[in-house]
Amino acid sequence: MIKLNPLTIKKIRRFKSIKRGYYSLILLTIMILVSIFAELFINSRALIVKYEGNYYFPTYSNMISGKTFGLGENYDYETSYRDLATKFDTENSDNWLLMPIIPFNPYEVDLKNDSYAPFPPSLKDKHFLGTDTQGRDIIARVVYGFRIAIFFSLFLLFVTYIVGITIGCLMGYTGKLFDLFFQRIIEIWSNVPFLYIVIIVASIMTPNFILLVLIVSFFGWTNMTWIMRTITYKEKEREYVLAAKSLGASNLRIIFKHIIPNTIAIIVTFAPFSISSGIVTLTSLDYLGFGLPHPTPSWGELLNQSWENLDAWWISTTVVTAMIITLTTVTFVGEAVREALDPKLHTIYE
Amino acid sequence: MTNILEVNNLVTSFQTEAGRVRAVDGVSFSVKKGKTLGIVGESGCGKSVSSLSIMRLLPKPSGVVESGEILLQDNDILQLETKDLYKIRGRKISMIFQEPMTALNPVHSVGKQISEIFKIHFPKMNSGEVLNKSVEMLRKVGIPDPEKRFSEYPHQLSGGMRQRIMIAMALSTEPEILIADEPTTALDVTIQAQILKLMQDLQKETGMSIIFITHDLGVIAEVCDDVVVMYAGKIIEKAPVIELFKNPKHPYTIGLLNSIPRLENKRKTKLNCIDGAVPGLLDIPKGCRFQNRCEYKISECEKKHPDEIEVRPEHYASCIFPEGLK
Amino acid sequence: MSDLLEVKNLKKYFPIKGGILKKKIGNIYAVDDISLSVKAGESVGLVGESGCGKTTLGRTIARLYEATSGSITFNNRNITKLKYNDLKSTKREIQVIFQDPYESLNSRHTIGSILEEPFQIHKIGNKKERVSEVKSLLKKVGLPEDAYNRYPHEFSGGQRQRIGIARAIALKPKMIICDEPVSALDVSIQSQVLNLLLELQEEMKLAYLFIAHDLAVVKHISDRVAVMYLGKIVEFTDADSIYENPMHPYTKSLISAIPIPDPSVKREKTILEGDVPSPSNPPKGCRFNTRCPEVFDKCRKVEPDLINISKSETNHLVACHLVNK
Amino acid sequence: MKLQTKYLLLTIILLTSFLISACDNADKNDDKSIKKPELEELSDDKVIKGTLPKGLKWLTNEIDPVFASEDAKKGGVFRASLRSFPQTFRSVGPDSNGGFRSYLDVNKMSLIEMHPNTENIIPGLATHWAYGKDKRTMFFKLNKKARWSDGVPVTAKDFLYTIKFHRSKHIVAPWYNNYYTKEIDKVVIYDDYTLSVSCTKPKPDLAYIVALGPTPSHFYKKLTKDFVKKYNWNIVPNTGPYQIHKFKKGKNVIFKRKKNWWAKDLKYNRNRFNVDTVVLTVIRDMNLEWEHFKKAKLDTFRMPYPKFWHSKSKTKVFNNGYTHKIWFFVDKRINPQGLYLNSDKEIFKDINVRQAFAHSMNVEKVISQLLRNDYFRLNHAYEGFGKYSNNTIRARKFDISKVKTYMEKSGWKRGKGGIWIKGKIRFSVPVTYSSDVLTERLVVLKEEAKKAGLELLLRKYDNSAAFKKILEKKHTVASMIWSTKFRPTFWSLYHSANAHKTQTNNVTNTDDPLLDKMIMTYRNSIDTNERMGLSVKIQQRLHDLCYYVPTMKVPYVRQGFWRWWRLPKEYGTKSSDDLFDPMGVGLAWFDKDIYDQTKSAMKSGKILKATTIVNEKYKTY
Repeated sequence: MIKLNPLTIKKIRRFKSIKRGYYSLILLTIMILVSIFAELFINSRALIVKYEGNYYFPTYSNMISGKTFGLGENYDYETSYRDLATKFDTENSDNWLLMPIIPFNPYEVDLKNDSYAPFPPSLKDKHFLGTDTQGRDIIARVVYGFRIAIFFSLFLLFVTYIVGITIGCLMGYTGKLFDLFFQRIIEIWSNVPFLYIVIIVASIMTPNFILLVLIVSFFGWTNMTWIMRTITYKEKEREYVLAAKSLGASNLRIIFKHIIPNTIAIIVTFAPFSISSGIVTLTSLDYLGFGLPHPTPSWGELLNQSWENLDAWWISTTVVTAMIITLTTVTFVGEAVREALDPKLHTIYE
Repeated sequence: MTNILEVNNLVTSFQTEAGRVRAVDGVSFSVKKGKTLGIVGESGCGKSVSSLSIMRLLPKPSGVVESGEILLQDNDILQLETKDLYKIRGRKISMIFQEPMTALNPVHSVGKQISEIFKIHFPKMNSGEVLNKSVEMLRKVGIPDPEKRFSEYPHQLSGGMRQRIMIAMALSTEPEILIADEPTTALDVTIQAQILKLMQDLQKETGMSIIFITHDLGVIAEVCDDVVVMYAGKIIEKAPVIELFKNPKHPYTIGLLNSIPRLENKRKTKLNCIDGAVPGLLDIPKGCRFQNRCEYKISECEKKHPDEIEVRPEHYASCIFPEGLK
Repeated sequence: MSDLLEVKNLKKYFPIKGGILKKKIGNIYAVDDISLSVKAGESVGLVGESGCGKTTLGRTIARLYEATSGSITFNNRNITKLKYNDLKSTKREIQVIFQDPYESLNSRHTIGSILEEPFQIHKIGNKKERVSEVKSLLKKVGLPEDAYNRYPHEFSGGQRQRIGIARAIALKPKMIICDEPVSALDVSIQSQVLNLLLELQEEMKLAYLFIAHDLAVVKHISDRVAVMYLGKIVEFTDADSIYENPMHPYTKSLISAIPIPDPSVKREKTILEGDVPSPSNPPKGCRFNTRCPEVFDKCRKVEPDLINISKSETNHLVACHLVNK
Repeated sequence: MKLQTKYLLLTIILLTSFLISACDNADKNDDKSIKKPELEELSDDKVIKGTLPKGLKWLTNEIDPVFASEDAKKGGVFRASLRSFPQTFRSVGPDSNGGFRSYLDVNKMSLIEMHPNTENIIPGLATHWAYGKDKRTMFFKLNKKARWSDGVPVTAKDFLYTIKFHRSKHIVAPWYNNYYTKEIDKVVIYDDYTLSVSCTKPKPDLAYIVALGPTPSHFYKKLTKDFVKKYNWNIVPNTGPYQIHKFKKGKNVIFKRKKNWWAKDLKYNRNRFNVDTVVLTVIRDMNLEWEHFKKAKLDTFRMPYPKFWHSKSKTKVFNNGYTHKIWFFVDKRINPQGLYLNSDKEIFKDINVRQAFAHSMNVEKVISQLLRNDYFRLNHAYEGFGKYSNNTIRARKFDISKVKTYMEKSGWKRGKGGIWIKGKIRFSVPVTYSSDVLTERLVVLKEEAKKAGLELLLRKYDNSAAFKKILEKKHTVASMIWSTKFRPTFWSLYHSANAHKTQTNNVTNTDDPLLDKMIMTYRNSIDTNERMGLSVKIQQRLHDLCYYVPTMKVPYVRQGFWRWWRLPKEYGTKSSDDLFDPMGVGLAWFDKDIYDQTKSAMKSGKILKATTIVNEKYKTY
């Protein structure tokens, strides 16, 4: 185990003592874990199939065609496990299968002949929160949409922080022309109406995940850079840095061993807020139709659908609730982190 | 001689992460009219907290006066309603701080901040009078060109000037007591000498009492009439200034006096010193608070903090051997 | 004895920049033409009020700042313009102790890694050797061995300053620049640290450049004392004569301003008027002329040179028209 | 983000106001610029004061049935919406091709018009017409009553000016410059009210080509270099029933009916164009438009989408019978909607793969399960052209086994994920599209295609970006729709001359020698029967080559309307776009009595009869 600085341990303890933030973090972690393994809970593929004495585990395997389970000679495509379940039921044989709780994947269009999507919540159909306008399960869309949104934000965070920390640190540390140059660049950059540029770019090139992360971070790196520059500026004038210098430490050593570790507290404080802004960015881009290509599960698209179909209350309710829960938990975590790293007792004077 | 302020058994505690700690623990002293009381001690000994308790300026909710009384001309400040408190604070008791830059509001001009005081405490004064009074105060604290300085901002002034402004503000209401919390610590010696002189002159002129808080025994010796020595939240010795310097009784006071390098000492000799470090408020020893660093410690010292004993007239010390030492 | 450190006509100006392109619009004359020398094993005190340039001088000598002009010769090697790689060996030999023991230790590192850092930087020894070296250092400065795995915030100011001292002596330097090493400490702790510094000097034959604003402290530890005012040395002589026989009016008023911890002594004080002028716009002529109680015409026009007025072996340098007639 | 929005808006406002003021300046400088000599004088060599040939057979048409209702009354205000405010009121030049243009065009009469039901020629500005022997010229006699909206008589000169105008470089309209040079040869004036118009060569359906509209020469006077700027917001005199009355930039445009319109008593115009005032308001979003309609701030609402027709219209105003619904089938040329495969992409060079692709598209499922069977499967690209259409062609249906046959024929195999692979190529193709409406349909197609072993990657672009990509032939599959002409056109879409190069309409890069030959013959023929035969054959060939997968069609108009709007017994014409459009066909009228009755019912909450009209007179399925 890594030996933690007792100050860090203290901070963690303090974080834990802020119940709201601590439970939010737990909730958020569970949400992320569930979304990572969403295939086990929400999927059209069966978890286990026992057929003719053989066991199959389709969840993470290659596609298993319907032919394998005797669904017909031309059934070369993905088995419909729900149909297979019905078949097994009627056959009265040893064959059985186990479906996930929600037996739909987020792409699947579950349409009907006699009525039309969006379908309201139904226990019978196993669409517990109904479907969207194309008959896709809302829970599946929301959960998989969350997975994409949160990973989008994390990647975004990663890229912008790497760029921000590198450039910001260099700006603050070297100063002079480099600093001056980037200062002006950032001033110009941060006045660019970022969302519009992203929309323009997205409308001419249908971004994929990586591309979208890159486009958004292309405009999102300035914040962290600015913060890092300021911190570095402050840190490099502190005596412990001078002390290292007087020992003969090289600039790289000072940056990596002294300055960056001392800025981590501040960086960490900003992270949760960056994540929530990442989620909001992706959602708004999707809402406007300039995010990830259809039919990628997305909250923005669901929001758009709910605006177009206000009578289908289950769409708007679900997605809005999901957004509120996610953004509040992230914000609570952020607040608690800030509080834990920089405790300020609320003080008044008589 | 009459006491203008009496502090009896003051206990002030703070909420910290490790629980409540007593920063000031049963402190009693009095301030004589027209005289200067020095409170001396090292960081964390409770000298500033005592003064903040007098001003009732403890940060709420963490800082609380648990018990004791603070009598200002027989009125217990601790029992005052907030609105009555406002009539005393700044009017009868004023305070100046160590760092005048942070005590002044950087966005208002110096003049505005002084005028503010007059407006608060003398609401009937018209603006012409306020202006005159303010300029007069600035002149009184030795600010050259007060009309010009009136419209300047704190950052345009030097540290000494800023401290003069603070004094002007504190004294504009002609208070009966001025609490000066390390007023010269941030200043250079030559400036310190100016400020000390100024304070003494003003005291002579107005007859106010001063509580002078400092860690510098030299300053104490120069400006105070009576001295209180604090250590870890307790007063361990109090006496008139000449008495204290001549006949220090408590081992801590003695150690302190001996450890200061003096100009007339021989160079490069080993200085006497008190071993160990000042205890934090969280790890105050049971019994005598000074026992860990005391060279005369006996097992008796571990039992309880010794009571205050009048070792000589007007000279009190909290030590088990008040007579036996030296 | 030959000089270990020789500083000649050293200047350090900080540019004042303004405008969107950060053009230089002026200078802060922090150190303005200073010459001094320190012999091996000797301690030289540097005293002066805040803003007089004493810290800048110390840091420029330690090559934390780039000198504007002049030369710094250490151990017969001109180090004024050396680049990083060439400088490294000299850095081993000049170390710095800083004023604020809370600021000068990186709070994220353990005491062990703080004290190991000098060995790492100069690639000395293997891990095991370094650990034992660090432990003996801890012992030397009077700290327990278990401090190794603890963090700076677990120590009091005095202990932290001991750590700072341990770091400074780790590489067995020839000289240490002590930049106000005790002024942030409590009175009862100051003397402990001063004693430690004296002991170490004795033991390791260290030379000190001891910077402080407290003349009593400086006098106590130094062999010779230089008094600085506004970027200049105004008086420079051995420690005893500076107290017993101050020649410069500034030195005199400095001594008289020091409060004496004895209420029975009542002195006649010379209280200087006014403030120290801004180092970005120092007065013409003698820099002290705006506050000098004995100022006369010449002082406002001609800058006095630092001249030796001593007739004995020891030098007594003073820069004052009153003295240099 | 909000702040940035504000900034952007501010920038736009500043920019716009700058542009507006720039325009103002241009207007003020009018006089000076007119005095300057023209850069390019139009040559008058094509203006021939000729003598009328002998033996012309003058024709007219007063015998076709009228399609307006005798009951129609004049009056009322009709409120409709615009998606965006027009960028100009010009009908030529930059930015003139927006949605607003049609409102200008319907108020410009041509020499002759077309009867909407019989498709015969009926009088327009001309009362009579005659065909020339050269098969490229037609002669017209103008109606002497014809007037511009400013009262100036319409004369033959105005038609000559039409050519001059459209050939001018100053209008910055290359397409018109080209058309009026390469297609229209000349206008000959015989007297003020007699003229002829010639094409450059004999043409089938000549009448529709030479039926020019006049251009008010008295209004434009001389064209100058600053034409585009100068006439941005000018209200040009027209000959039709309505003229722009006033407008508020960015907000609305109001048209007023001309009380003394010169053509109001022509046989086919009687009882049409009944509304006094037409208010077009900018409403940028369909959902907002719906809300406006429900509050009677708009008079009709088009509901082609099943969502509106079936579910959203289950609302108070319809249930209470204040608004009615009409579903009116039409029989007209179908715009070919569907998936256009780019055969320049390696994967679609193979006809088997193209056919497999066609059989992977479960359009039927989309229609039946998503679109509630309101839409119909389109069979090929040229439906609704009467005898020009090949009605034997049937679209390829979703059929996994056929996909398998075709794919295996070309040596493809199902990969691990179930998608066909051949070597390193997967049967995975991006579909380029731009309309939001298409998304949900494509999503269903995608899921179904997966079963057939085809992966569709949906790539939505902004309108112009998609168009650019497609015209640069960078797409693999384009989901799009072309507009139609009067007769089937093949050359631009399928002739090899337009294949393998950018900026042409042959987006499938069809390159078939046999097809080329047929298309050229069709193009050069003026024999109607030959053309019909060829058209049918070409369509068969196109179907066989399978570069295009037809999807669906909407052969009807569906609208909701407030019940005080009345329609003739027939409701509309064979090719109606909008039954209530007051200026285009203009059959609807405002019934004041019903209006008052409805309003009082709405006030008192009285429930009227909910009405849905379904008319299948022109239904062909």
